Amino acid sequence: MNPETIIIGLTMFILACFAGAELISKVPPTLHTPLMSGSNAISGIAILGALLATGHPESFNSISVIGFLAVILATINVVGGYLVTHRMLQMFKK
Amino acid sequence: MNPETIIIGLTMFILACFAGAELISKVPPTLHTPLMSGSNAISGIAILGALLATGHPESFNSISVIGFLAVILATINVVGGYLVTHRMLQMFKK
Amino acid sequence: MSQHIINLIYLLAATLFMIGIKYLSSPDTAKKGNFLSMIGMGAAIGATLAAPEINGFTLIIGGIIIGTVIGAYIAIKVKMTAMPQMVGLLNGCGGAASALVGLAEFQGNSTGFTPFTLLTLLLSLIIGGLTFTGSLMAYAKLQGLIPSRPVTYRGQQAINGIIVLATVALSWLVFRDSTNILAISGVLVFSLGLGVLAVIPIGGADMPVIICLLNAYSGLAVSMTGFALSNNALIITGSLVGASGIFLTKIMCDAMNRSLANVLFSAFGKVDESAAATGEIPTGTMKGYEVEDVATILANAGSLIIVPGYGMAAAQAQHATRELADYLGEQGVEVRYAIHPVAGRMPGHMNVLLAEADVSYDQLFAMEDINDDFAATDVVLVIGANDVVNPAAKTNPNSPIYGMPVLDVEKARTVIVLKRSLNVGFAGIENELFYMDNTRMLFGDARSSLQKLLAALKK
Amino acid sequence: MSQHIINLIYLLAATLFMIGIKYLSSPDTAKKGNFLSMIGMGAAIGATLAAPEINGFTLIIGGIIIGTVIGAYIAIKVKMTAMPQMVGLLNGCGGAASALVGLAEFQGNSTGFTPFTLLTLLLSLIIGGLTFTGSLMAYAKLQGLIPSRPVTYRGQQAINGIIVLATVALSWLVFRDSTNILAISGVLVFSLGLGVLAVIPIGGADMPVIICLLNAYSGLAVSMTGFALSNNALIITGSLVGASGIFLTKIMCDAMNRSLANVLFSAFGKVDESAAATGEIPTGTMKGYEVEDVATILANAGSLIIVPGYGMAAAQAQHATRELADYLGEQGVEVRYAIHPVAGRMPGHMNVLLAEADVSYDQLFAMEDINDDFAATDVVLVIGANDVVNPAAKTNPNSPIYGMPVLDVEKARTVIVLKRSLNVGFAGIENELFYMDNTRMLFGDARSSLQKLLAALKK
Amino acid sequence: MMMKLAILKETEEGEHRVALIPDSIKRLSQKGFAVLVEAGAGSSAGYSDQEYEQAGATLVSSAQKLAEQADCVVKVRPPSLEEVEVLRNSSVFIAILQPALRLDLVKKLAEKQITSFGLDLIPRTTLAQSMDVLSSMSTIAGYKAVLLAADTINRFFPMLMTAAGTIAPAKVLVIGAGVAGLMACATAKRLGGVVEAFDVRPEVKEQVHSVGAKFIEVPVNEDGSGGGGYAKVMSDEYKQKQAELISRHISKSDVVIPTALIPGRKAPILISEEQVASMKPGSVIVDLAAEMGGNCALTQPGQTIIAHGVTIIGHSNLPSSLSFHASQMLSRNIEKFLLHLCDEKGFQMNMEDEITRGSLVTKDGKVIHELTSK
Amino acid sequence: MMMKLAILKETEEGEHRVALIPDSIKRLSQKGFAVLVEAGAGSSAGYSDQEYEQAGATLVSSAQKLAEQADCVVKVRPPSLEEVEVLRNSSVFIAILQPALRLDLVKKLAEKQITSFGLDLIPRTTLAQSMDVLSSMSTIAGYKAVLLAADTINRFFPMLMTAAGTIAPAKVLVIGAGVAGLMACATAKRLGGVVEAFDVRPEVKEQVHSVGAKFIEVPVNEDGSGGGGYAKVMSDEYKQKQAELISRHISKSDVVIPTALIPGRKAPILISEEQVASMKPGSVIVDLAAEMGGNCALTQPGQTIIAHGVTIIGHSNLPSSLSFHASQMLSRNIEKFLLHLCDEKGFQMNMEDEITRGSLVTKDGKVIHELTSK
Ligand SMILES: NC(=O)c1ccc[n+]([C@@H]2O[C@H](COP(=O)([O-])OP(=O)(O)OC[C@H]3O[C@@H](n4cnc5c(N)ncnc54)[C@H](OP(=O)(O)O)[C@@H]3O)[C@@H](O)[C@H]2O)c1
Ligand SMILES: NC(=O)c1ccc[n+]([C@@H]2O[C@H](COP(=O)([O-])OP(=O)(O)OC[C@H]3O[C@@H](n4cnc5c(N)ncnc54)[C@H](OP(=O)(O)O)[C@@H]3O)[C@@H](O)[C@H]2O)c1
Ligand SMILES: NC(=O)c1ccc[n+]([C@@H]2O[C@H](COP(=O)([O-])OP(=O)(O)OC[C@H]3O[C@@H](n4cnc5c(N)ncnc54)[C@H](O)[C@@H]3O)[C@@H](O)[C@H]2O)c1
Ligand SMILES: NC(=O)c1ccc[n+]([C@@H]2O[C@H](COP(=O)([O-])OP(=O)(O)OC[C@H]3O[C@@H](n4cnc5c(N)ncnc54)[C@H](O)[C@@H]3O)[C@@H](O)[C@H]2O)c1
Repeated sequence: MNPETIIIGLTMFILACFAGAELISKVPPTLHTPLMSGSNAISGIAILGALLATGHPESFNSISVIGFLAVILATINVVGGYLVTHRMLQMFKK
Repeated sequence: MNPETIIIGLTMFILACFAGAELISKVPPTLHTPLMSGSNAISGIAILGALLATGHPESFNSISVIGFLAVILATINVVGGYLVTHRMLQMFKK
Repeated sequence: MSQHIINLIYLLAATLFMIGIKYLSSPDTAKKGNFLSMIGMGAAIGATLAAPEINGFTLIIGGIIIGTVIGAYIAIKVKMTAMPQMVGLLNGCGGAASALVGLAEFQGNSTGFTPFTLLTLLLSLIIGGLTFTGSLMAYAKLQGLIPSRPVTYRGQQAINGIIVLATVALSWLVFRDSTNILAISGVLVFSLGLGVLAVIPIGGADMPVIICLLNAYSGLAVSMTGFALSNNALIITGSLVGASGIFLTKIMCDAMNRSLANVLFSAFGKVDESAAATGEIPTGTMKGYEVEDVATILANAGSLIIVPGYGMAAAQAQHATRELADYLGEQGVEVRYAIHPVAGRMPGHMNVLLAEADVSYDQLFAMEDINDDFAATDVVLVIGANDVVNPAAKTNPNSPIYGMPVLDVEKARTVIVLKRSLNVGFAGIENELFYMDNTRMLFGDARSSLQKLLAALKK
Repeated sequence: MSQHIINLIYLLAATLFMIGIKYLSSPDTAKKGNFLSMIGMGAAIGATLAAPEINGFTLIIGGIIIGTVIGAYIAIKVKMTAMPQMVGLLNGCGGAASALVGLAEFQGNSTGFTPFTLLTLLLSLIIGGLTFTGSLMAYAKLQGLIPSRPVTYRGQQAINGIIVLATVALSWLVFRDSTNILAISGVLVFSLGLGVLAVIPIGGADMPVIICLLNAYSGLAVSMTGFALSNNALIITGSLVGASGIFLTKIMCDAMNRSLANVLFSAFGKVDESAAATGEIPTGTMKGYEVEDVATILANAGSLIIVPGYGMAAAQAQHATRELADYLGEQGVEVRYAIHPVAGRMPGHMNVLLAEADVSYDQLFAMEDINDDFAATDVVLVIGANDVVNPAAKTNPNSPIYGMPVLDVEKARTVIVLKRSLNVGFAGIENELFYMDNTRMLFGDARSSLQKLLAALKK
Repeated sequence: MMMKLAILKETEEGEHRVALIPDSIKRLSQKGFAVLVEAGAGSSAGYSDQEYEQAGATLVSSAQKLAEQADCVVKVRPPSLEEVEVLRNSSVFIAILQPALRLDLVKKLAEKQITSFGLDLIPRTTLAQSMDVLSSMSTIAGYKAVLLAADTINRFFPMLMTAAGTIAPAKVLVIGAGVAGLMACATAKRLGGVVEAFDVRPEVKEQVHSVGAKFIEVPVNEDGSGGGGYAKVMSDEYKQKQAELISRHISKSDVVIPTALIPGRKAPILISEEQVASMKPGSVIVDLAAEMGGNCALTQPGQTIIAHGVTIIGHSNLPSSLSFHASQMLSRNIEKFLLHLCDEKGFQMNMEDEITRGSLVTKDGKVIHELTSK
Repeated sequence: MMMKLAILKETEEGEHRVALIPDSIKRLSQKGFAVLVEAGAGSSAGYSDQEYEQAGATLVSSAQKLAEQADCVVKVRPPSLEEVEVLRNSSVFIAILQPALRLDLVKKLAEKQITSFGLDLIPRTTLAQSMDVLSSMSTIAGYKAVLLAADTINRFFPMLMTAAGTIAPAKVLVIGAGVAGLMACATAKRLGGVVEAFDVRPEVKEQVHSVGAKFIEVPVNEDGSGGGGYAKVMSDEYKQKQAELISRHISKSDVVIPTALIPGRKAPILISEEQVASMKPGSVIVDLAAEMGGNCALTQPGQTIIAHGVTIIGHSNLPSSLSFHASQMLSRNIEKFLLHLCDEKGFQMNMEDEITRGSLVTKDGKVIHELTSK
């Protein structure tokens, strides 16, 4: 990993932090719980890492077991997160 | 310029757009004029390009003349922009 | 699929996430936002599956199916009231996944890490691990599986300190030799322990804040994983979640009028006091509430009864009262006023003031006409009244006001009391209404509290 | 200095710019924000000067000195009232700089451009060029160097269309052969022309919107330059400016209740009408104003006189009036009420209502006591009054109310009139006050207008 | 030449007002008027002779002496025939004249070649509002009517919820929402009453709402507006529906304040004896039309009677009871009127002028005013 | 056994109230009381005999016949000695007794072995508020005082800016901000007056503000609160400063409403003759302490006089003028008091009870009440 990639990563990190904080600050208190669970679902993006770990060419070793677990957990996070958010938002219909 | 750089550039472009728009949307109407001139000053960042063009090793050719002009104009933008903003903000003191 | 296209899709996903969060800022668009966010996630997963590195699909598909079934099941089964702990649990899964990915990376690629990668890998392991156990603890506390009160014991701070130091030390070992499996496992174990220890001294009422904070942590963990894997999608999304989680935590702390440090560490050194202080007060979650919370309660009320008392008169808050009532009325809330015969300091005190503020006589109800309706009312807003809503008049034969008819406000779903303090009223007696489960106190001058409430509602 | 460190400094600069903009959202921190933004700019310039590519400093230093002197001079000399056009002018400089950088790039590196680079270079040339001339036109219009009214002529749209097409065609030539100097110059010239032609059909009153839009354009140009030079600092900063400029433009259009398209193209096809419609109305900028604008005016007032009339009574807006007045009073605005002897429909009508709303008698002034003070007053808020503020009573001997003493509201800096329409009052006569230069009409029921104003002020 | 202006002391029983107060005299003196005041003219309104002298007026002990010297005499109430006797021939006389009710008085004024103006005849235009005594006196009457009612009735006006039970608010019905009616509505509302108003002119609906009262509408499509903002005589169908409507509301009201007038005619009878009988005992009617015969069939002008348990107040001069402020307002009206009629050189009598022409009753031995001369 | 409850008709001149109204009788009958009413007892308050009968009361033509049968007799005003004569020995008697002012009456009641309760002696505790006739009657007095003042004065209360000049608002000074004083403040404020209030108890400052009036503070650090929310007698220094302060404010006021009472004593004199003379002619004083001698030196209890041009109203029974609502409130108070004293089986006389003990004047031939027995 060369310094340039690190700097680019940092840049994105900072930009995303700004965007995230500013976006959140406009959410009204009533929507804080759905927001929490919605952003929680997003954090399931770790699934990408899990997929990459599990899909490694060499089949079935400790890595793929760990990866497998990671995929399950991340999927729970993603699926559960979105569904829970959706259910909460259902209650907001007028 | 390889595709990767382009994608990275695009990513930054989009992130910065989000951050910019969200940041602005919180500025109260009273501060719109200073904001306009403040962000105008920032757009003087084009000076970096001008500097790079002017500072090229081969001395004094059409490029450095163009660059020279660009440096002047960009500096006007930067210096004038910040000062004007500052003057406007002076009026807001309680 | 070429890596470039995958990266472009990642960018798309990140954009959709941001738009999704943006749409969450209004109830009208929130559902759409959630869908967009889902689409983004789907796209990112799809693109990854199409990546050249991936060629074994059995485990992946199996994992996804299992995860989907479990996730969907618990999400559908969970009761609406158990939502906060559910979010905590899901969050824990995310943290665990990050930690596992970090672990896998250590296993797969045991040499040749740059220091930066190593650092980020370790961080994703630690943060992911403590997010996992911390979330589980939060879940257990809220679900009532373990006692929700703050658990403290002698030497707690010392023990926590030692564990933090141990984690740092082990990390150092890993840093020097990235194949040291023992040290790596040690880091993992200690960070799991840290998660447990950090959450147990925090009271159940503060768990939502903790869940929010852990959510931010899981975002950070993802970000670190992203740095380790040089995956911009993870970096961006993780930092998005991290920043928003931290911001949300701050907003929630502000709303409780406490600092984050106070939430995290308030239990320490209070082992003795807390028991004493809780004396009369029932399950003591009802500290001071903030304007935003109260506004939310009012905004979601279907029926409201306003109970004015001498405090409204003293604060000259009659105009502010009418403004708030009118606004809520326009929003479709059914608003009535309950006038206790001796509210205020002269007969008809409330009538005179409310008439000045142009409140229609039709909205005013005498005690005997409205007392039966409290039980079917969503919210009661008590504005500077005290004695006239004191349940002791009905329940406590030793009270000097025992036998005086009072307004049965405590029968309503929620009671909001606007006062400046817990001070007594004219009769000089304590009021247990203020400590009841369904009561929320909003402290401050009634007029300014009402004005702030109105401003918050209009936002 | 190594490129990595330079890049880090660029990142720092971008962060400072963002924090600067964030701080601009409150008057208390705005100045600090501007300073932070300056520091960021200084750091970025410093880092660039330390870059290995740069080794000739004479021109650079000369340019910077000249630019600083000119920039500082005009910034210090400009009158406060001329600020908007000054911003326009400065913005033009920025656009020109982008265009010139693009041009220099074409010159320096005439072959070996990837198509993407070529595209971005061309865009920076075009956008920069039209920003330059467009800004100059906006400056000239606002400064009164050229007539500020919309300039339209037969076939205008056709001509503009042709120029756009020509620019595209020439760009295509450049795309195919990036050494085609003629085509490059052509693109530049045509984009300069476009800037002029796009702005002349727009009226002077809309110039602030245009300046804002051009500001966004200059940001875009910078961004494009950044893409062309692979300079992340330029990309980020440019898109920051671009996005905020576009957003600001939208906010301003919303505040005028017009679409951007309407601002840009309203003059087309109206060559005949406009002359007729302006008949009696002086320099016709005073269409309907919106709540936000009026709130801004009120927020910046030092002194305010409220003139209530029958419309306040009809709208039962007395409470809303007091609320607004009280709020402004708390913000430090000096608020008084001017009561015309025959305002309303019965003697003392206004007194009765304002007393009901609990307005202190000390704030009420009879006409003879306050009429001389209007000239020294920042803002007059006329709430549903008409005949009693009709200047015709003083100026038009043919008016049926000629000779009746009226309130001299038109002498104040700004007059805001809340009414539902341009309808006449009791006396049934037109009121030229509504068409005066310093009058702003806010149409709508007085009560709801006042409530909206208060909400806007509290935001 | 200095205009000599004389202020007569009121002679009518129960009349406490005075035509000009020291404040106005100060301003008129500056404009070149010489003012003479009959001693004690202002005392019953709270303005002492001393204050008049300080304001620049000359005190004169008798009306006789005063009238002999004056170019112009001002007074509040219409003069008695004896008072006219005293006036100098060909002088100018200004007062509330009510010429349509006092034809002999008008004849006498004309005989004496007196130029007389009726303050009550000043047209009700926007421009003339500062001289409009009818408006200012109606304001007082509307206010005072409510106070009288509140002081007479055996109930509270406001609603009060007390430990001794809930007091229901008084129901107030105002009939005729002109200046007096609107003021009555506003005052009753202030005191906490539940106020309804009724008028034949539909455009006053908005005005009634603007003082916080409810408007009662007759379900017939007929506009009762006559010229100049006054009411006209209504059709029979309308009258019947109106009577039914009023009946319904009267029987529920605790206080009724009728104010309906039609210019130059006897006041319409809007409340019959049966309607009075339908009211609760203890209720109150304050008939503001009493001076023009009354809107209630039982009203005795100038008297307070109790019929069917209902108190009917027929006070014919309510403004006089607020003598201090009534005089202040009248004085300001008359001051503006004088300044309108003349400049320092004397009376201008611009007969083109709507206000002058409208208020002139007699001049050069002729009766000018239309309604009266018919 | 059914309790027989009798309502006497008031005999005092100008007393229009009645002790119990049909509404209360309906509820009392349900609780097991048999109610007898002297014919015509409620008519002057607006409650007809018919209504009483409908409510379940038995009409009895004379007080004599009534008293013979009754276990308990209720009345508003203290009875005359003749009225006591009529009462049955050993029966229960309830009225506003003011025993400290009527020692012979109390003696007579004791002699007749009558168990008598003074409604005016009920302790002013939170619990007793629903029986507190002093509070309810003070409410009426405060309201009515302002109406009387507004109806008497020759000025407007509200400020009005009109074409006929600006009307200055009336300045109202309320001295003593108890229940009546606060109600007076609130009512005068409603009518548009500029209201100031003064009291020796500093804690009422907040209460005065709470009804929209200004509070005047004496610049001496002395707390005037006696026991039970009543005022005590103040020091001489305080009295002097207070007098100066009141002087300053009185001379600027158009209306002064003193309400200061100290329980069981003559009312303090707070307004001297010089202070009255310093007021503008036409001003009004409504002395709510008239019955206890008055707060103004010139007050003639029960009369309205004019001194130094100032009208001083010493009406000693203002509540009676709002007879309808006053009776409603009194009736509710008495009803609650009766229900407190007894259940269906008869009087319980729990002497432990603060309210019963506090209000008892005579029992078993002895005078019980402290202040009176001293
Ligand atoms: N109605 C009558 O005729 C009458 C006459 C005399 C006495 N009383 C007695 O007065 C009492 C009336 O009961 P209530 O419930 O109306 O009043 P209360 O029991 O006296 O309570 C009033 C409460 O208002 C709060 N308060 C005071 N100023 C405030 C402000 N500016 N903003 C917000 N809150 C404020 C006070 O709490 P904080 O200090 O914590 O803010 C106080 O606890 C009864 O005990 C009654 O017996 C009534
Ligand atoms: N004071 C008196 O004693 C008295 C008595 C009788 C007549 N007058 C006459 O009344 C007039 C008084 O002058 P003024 O300036 O007070 O009133 P005005 O000239 O009658 O004008 C009132 C204005 O208020 C506006 N309006 C009505 N309802 C409204 C609502 N709900 N929200 C917002 N605006 C509303 C109307 O315009 P839109 O329809 O466009 O909204 C109207 O132009 C004078 O001509 C006077 O001579 C006075
Ligand atoms: N131009 C001005 O500025 C100005 C000044 C003063 C008054 N005015 C207007 O002049 C008009 C007359 O005012 P006024 O107070 O002297 O009126 P008024 O005393 O002549 O009559 C009182 C009211 O009684 C109503 N009325 C008549 N017959 C009725 C009936 N049968 N039933 C019910 N109501 C009936 C009338 O419509 C009027 O509103 C009003 O509209 C007033 O606004 C205008
Ligand atoms: N417990 C309850 O619920 C309840 C019920 C009714 C009244 N109260 C309280 O009882 C108290 C007495 O009420 P009240 O209206 O019968 O009082 P009151 O009639 O005895 O006296 C009227 C007022 O005059 C004041 N005063 C006395 N001497 C004065 C002087 N020299 N100068 C100025 N002011 C003087 C007193 O302080 C009092 O406020 C009040 O505080 C009232 O709130 C309590």
